[in-house]
Amino acid sequence: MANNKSMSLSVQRYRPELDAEPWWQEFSVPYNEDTSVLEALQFIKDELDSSLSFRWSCRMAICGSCGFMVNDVPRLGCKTFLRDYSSLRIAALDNFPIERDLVADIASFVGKLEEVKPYLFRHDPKEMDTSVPVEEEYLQTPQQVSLYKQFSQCINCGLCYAACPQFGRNPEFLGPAALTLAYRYLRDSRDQGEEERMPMLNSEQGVWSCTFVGYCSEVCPKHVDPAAAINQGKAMSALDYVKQVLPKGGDQ
Amino acid sequence: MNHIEADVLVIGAGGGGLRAAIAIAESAPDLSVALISKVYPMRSHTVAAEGGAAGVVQDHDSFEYHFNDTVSGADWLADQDVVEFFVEQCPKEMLRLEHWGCPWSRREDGRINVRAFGGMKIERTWFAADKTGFHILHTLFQTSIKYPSIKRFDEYFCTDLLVDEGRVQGVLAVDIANGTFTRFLGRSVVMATGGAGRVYRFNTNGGIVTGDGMALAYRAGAPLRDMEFVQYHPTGLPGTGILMTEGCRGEGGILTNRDGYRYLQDYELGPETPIGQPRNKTMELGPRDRLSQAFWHEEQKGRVIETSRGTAVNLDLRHLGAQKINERLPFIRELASAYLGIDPVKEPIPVRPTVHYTMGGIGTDIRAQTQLPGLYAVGECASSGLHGANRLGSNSLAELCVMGRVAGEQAARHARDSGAVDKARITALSEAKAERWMALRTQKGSENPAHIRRDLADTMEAGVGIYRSQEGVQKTCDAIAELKQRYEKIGLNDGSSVFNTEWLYAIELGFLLDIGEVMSHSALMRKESRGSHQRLDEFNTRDDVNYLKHSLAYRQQDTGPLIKYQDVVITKSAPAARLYGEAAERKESAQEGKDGQ
Amino acid sequence: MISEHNTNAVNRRPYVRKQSAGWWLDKQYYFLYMLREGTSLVLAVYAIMLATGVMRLIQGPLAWQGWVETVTSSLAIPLHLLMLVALFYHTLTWFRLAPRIVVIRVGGKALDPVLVERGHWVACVVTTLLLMLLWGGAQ
Amino acid sequence: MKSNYVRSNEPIVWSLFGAGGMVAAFLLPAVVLMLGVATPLGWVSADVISYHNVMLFASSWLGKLLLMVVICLPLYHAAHRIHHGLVDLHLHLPHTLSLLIFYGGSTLVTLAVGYWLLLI
Ligand SMILES: Cc1cc2nc3c(=O)[nH]c(=O)nc-3n(C[C@H](O)[C@H](O)[C@H](O)COP(=O)(O)OP(=O)(O)OC[C@H]3O[C@@H](n4cnc5c(N)ncnc54)[C@H](O)[C@@H]3O)c2cc1C
Ligand code: SF4
Ligand code: F3S
Ligand code: FES
Repeated sequence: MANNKSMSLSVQRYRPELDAEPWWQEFSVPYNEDTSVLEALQFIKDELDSSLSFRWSCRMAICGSCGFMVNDVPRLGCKTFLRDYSSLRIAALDNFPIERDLVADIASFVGKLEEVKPYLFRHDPKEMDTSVPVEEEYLQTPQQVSLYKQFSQCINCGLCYAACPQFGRNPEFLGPAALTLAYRYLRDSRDQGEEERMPMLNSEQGVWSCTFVGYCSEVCPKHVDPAAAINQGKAMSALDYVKQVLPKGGDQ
Repeated sequence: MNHIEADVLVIGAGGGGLRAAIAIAESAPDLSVALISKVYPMRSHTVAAEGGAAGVVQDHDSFEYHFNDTVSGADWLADQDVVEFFVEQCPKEMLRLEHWGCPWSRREDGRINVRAFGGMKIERTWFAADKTGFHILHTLFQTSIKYPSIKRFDEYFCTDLLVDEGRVQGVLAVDIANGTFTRFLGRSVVMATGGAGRVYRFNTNGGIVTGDGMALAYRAGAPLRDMEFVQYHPTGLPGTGILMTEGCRGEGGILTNRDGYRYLQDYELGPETPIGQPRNKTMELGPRDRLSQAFWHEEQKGRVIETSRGTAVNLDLRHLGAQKINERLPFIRELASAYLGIDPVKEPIPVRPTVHYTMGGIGTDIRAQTQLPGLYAVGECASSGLHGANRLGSNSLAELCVMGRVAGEQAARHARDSGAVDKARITALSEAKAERWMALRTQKGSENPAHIRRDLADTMEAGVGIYRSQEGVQKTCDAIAELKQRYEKIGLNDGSSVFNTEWLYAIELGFLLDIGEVMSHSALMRKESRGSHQRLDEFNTRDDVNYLKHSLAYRQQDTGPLIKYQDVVITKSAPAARLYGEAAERKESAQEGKDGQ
Repeated sequence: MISEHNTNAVNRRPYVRKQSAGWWLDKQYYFLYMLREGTSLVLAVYAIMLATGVMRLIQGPLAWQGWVETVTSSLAIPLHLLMLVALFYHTLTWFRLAPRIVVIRVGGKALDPVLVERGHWVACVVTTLLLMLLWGGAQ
Repeated sequence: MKSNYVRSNEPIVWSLFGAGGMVAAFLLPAVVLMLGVATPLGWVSADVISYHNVMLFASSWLGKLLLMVVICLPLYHAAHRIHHGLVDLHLHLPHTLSLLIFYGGSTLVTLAVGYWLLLI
């Protein structure tokens, strides 16, 4: 299709070796019905200013690389289209340090994902040793799958962290995606890792830092609804609190 | 320079690399693993795989069937010892993923569900809706976190293999965030860098799929095998190339041309099956090479649809109904509506063939070992001998796991058995190499690398596409030689250290040019038609006498690759005609009749 | 064990942005969140007013009468109307959130939160009407 | 990586907050409407809230309970949100002080109301 129209784009730049702080640069890019924000940025890089840096890969909204602030809203660049805007301001994801231009420093975010121990736990140590091949699957009905399925759709794009003012104020907060990941495993009928993960959920930087602003779910491109996961996690944590207070049952 | 020393280095944190790293951690917990990847693991392109992963589970299925499907799908260019090993390991690996938490789709009774896939006689494709690769990758990534011996180096871009005394002893990599070099020492290296689909213009691959590992190994002296075999997937979105999984057809989707006619019946894939009753290995469930070729012929006949994004045929899912589409193909629905504004529940999806998979790669044996001591390769960057001239859908994800484990275990063993490296020499080597790359970063020149990248993709599309000819391929070879000259004169503007993607893209472009060159030269030399390598000139049939062989491309100084050949391992299935649809069934019943006597 | 020895210069200098105290004015979504939280001020005032009522009650008929006159004065009407608006917003937002915290399952299938939200509204209207009827009929 | 997580005591106040939010959403609008609008406008007789009637109501256990619920739970709800809201607004009080003021205050009022009601 012909690129018959053009749009002006403001892109936030920050080159740590040259700039004291971020600044805005204007570009004019041609576009058509299909042009995504990512493609617009690629056009800038290929044709206008090759020094612009940003992350991308799959360009089909599944790898989670291309999160940017688009007109102050966290969005996936590859799933946001110029046709829906009249002008655009693109910046690195909010609430993260800016590494360079549109590249956010997400190391702390990935660290949080790792911290919630997102892997299956079994009480039986034999079952924890997966180097030995098994003959049978753990049975899990479609209904049991449905308990955690939505929460397993997270692509780790970090948009929810850019959306969450509690994370913005307090970087210690484990945040929407990591807590959702923890909750996803807690709801998986195959998992027995409650003891491992509840302490994180129960802590101040766990579910209790969330005030249900809810914007995380609003911007989530995969409809994971992290706000729901966290707040269901609060109910779980509250129950765990009661369990701790109550005298332990005899079978423990 | 940053100097890091580990026992095993794994380059690439996609499905293959992660599986290998876990295998090392499980089989040799005392060995340290450095897992190096130019992107965070969950960005690896395994994430985009949709349809599923193969593994025999049903009672009426058998390893033999899976073996036969794979070998004939490969047009007999597969190494049969590898295929045999592979099919037996698949279910074990799929179950292991299940025990690691992979959310496989289930039957009502809680057991694993499987779906039909192209070229497969029985349904054996394990799936997690239509985001199988996504779930497998995230499961592997998350599971890898539990092993303390695996240390990740995310966003480290590998630029060179460090070879000394004829064996690989480490790699050189850029810490992307800081823009400085790190020299990794390791007693063995597992290459798991994925495919090279970005050599072409229209492809289903992510931007990072630039053949880096293949080029690294090639430059270090390892041969690339079967590189002329590039898979076109029959159903990509026009314009973007985004994939509409084969699972669409596995679930019962049909392909129609401009006239609403199910044209596949004209290409030895028929007879037409009733709508909503797909039959394995028939019509829409034929193998990818055949389906893509059928499109090409339809296009020649002018029976395709003209869309504003190019020619296409229709992938019609409407008869599946909203409920089934939402349950089995939700991502397809999301993609079609986001990128084409089409809701597959109400309208057919226009699709066309797009480059999808590189069957070839760094040649390995059944132990994932390359010809370069100390170097192992797995996944799409490797040619394990499994896929031959055409890969069957869902065999690749399974391969990542099966061969990933093998590569990990073998690399661990090798690391134990091999002696210390000469640090001083390796350090000197890395410093020389780093200096060259640093010079590139500030190189001034007249050529825009982005334009060379585009021209390369165009010439590959033109000369080494679905159908090839001596003349066309030759043109592409010449064009690439010219592009390589232009590449010498590229100019870069950035010059800074931190997250300098212009520089990295330029390095990648060098890799792409090497790979494009190997692909086209390998294609030029294969004077027959087999699987995905189809020629229009006089070599339009399979030639088992001269070409039942793997091609091996070796790098030569200052000229194109040297192409040699290697025998295919044939153990129990002698080359025969590849039959699909009715023809296959006829042959099979004849076979059974014979066996019965 | 991985050993590491780094002599590279540090080129990175990630730019950290600090949240401003006025962040909630930046986006309508945040503003509405603050408004939702703000309704709690109204609730606090009202609860304290009711508590005062209980105190007045035990102080005898005169004290009680005084309290009643204050809260039902014509001046208090607009304040009460304002309170109603705030309460309505509270209810609206509360019913939107509640179904996502407590998921109701029927036969193993989760009910659509939108449906549950509507259910909340129906229940709310019914209790309100009931209360009003009881109150009105109590004489 | 952090490893020792301290259990938060939020579940207590969060439960009260939740209960209060429910009560406020379901019951308070009717109360405000009847007491603050319908009564002064004369839609319902002011006699309903005469000293005698209210005393009668408050002397039953059900009445006492209802009054406690309608007054105290929303108070905890509000306390919770204000406590967090101040942090949102970057108006940090020292944490313990904030807890004391808001949850402590609510508890004081609750105890007072309970005590008064017991006197009836
Ligand atoms: C859209 C799509 C759908 C598919 N669907 C299916 C399917 O349904 N079933 C099936 O069996 N197969 C499918 N495939 C094929 C299959 O997904 C891939 O072949 C497979 O995932 C490749 O995995 P990999 O581990 O080899 O590489 P990748 O997942 O591509 O990972 C490569 C890794 O290498 C790293 N890397 C690359 N270069 C460098 C470098 N220079 N330095 C450092 N690190 C580097 C990357 O960062 C990345 O981590 C599909 C492929 C595509 C594109
Ligand atoms: S929860 Fe949603 S927004 Fe957050 S990281 Fe996951 S996919 Fe992205
Ligand atoms: S935006 Fe933040 S406060 Fe909670 S609901 Fe989402 S995590
Ligand atoms: S590029 Fe992968 S999500 Fe946008």
